[in-house]
Amino acid sequence: MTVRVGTEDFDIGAEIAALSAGRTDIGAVVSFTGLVRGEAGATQIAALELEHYPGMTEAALSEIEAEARRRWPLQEVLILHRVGRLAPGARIVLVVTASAHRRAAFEAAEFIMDYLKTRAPFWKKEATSEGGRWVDARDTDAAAEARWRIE
Amino acid sequence: MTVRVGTEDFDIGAEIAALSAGRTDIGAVVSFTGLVRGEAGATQIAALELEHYPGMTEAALSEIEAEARRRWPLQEVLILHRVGRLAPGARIVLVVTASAHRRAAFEAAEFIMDYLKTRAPFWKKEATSEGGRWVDARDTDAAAEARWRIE
Amino acid sequence: MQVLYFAWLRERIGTAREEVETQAATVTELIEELRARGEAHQAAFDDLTALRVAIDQKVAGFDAPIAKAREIAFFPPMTGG
Amino acid sequence: MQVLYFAWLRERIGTAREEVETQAATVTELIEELRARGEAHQAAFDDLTALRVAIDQKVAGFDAPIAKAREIAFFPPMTGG
Repeated sequence: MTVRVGTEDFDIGAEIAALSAGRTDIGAVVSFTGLVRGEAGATQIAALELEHYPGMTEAALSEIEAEARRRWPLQEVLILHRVGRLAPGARIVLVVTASAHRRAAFEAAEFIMDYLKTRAPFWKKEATSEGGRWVDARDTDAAAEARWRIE
Repeated sequence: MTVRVGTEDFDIGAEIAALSAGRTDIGAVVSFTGLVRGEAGATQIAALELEHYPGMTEAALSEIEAEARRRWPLQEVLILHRVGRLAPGARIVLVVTASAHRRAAFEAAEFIMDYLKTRAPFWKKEATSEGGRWVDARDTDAAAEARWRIE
Repeated sequence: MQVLYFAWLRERIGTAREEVETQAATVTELIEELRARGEAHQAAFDDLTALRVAIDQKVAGFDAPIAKAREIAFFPPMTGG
Repeated sequence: MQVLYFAWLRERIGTAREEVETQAATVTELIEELRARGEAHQAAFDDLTALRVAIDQKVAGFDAPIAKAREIAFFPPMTGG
């Protein structure tokens, strides 16, 4: 279980290297990095404020990791999420999955991101020249999560 | 077009940072890293020898990148592939895709890997205690490529 | 019990956390009591379809029992990642 | 034209590249001529289902015309990544 939430930036290459160091049973590593975009529609974003629910956040991310491990044969999983004020271009989230084969690593990383978007208690507020604006949840994120439901 | 083939190792974090530096239109970066595994079935692998077809390799990878860009809205694409002798645990291949949204980045990275496996002229030979052994193409790779066919 | 608010709910109510003495059996009953606390609470709980609730840090339904709960949190749909 | 061999095909034939003077119209005809070069060539081209061909660095079929080709490459299915 490797889940971290905090204000600090992360080094993608160092995280991937640490996770696969000294191992020869990993054939595929997939990483997803989310970045702050500078525009939302026609509006310029000065910064993104990320709020979360300490305690529940870590529990929710750990449960998402556990569910991914139940569904795919994964050697390693890493989920890092930043909170606080982030400028456009800044890294927000890193998900890394490692498996013997690429399909499991790809699917698990996409699954974790889809679940994280709708199940981990983070909220984004955009700081713009017209003031702050809470980001609305997107229907496409709910649809993305629904793809993974097991009938 | 960023395609590189050579014997040198690469730094995943540095490659991703270079590709997104100073940009605020990228919301999602997906990376795939392929590593040399130490075992093939019950056999220990001492090293992997990677041979390729200089000239055709770069053309094939560039065509795969172009096809990915036709199918998904991608801000950046990077394909690095090593050749020569690689020890277990070593990095073989890096694919990075950057897009405004995560679905395009995930799908494009998986597409590029599936096409690379069956369309880029690389051949692997495993060095084992019983001598060298050329790796056979896998039916699962052909099936993975077939998923992306447009009817 | 502790009642927590996040995101615009926190801003609208003006606090991140309040101690509540209640005999409410369900989340819905608790919301009725909270709405009686004043205009800010009433506005915040105006549209329940825009809200989610967690009981002791687990997402729950509005009809969930809360008799043994120590911490109830209200927030809009999550927007992380 | 230049004929190139890769992977086990290169090892079996014993060279990575050879200059070939030919009037062959298709890849299949060229293979027949190459097989006549000796035992190593014959063994290498024994099972065509195990082989792939590229004409001027583009994958092609065995019935493809080669009259204007400068470089023909033979190799097993690719195994990169």
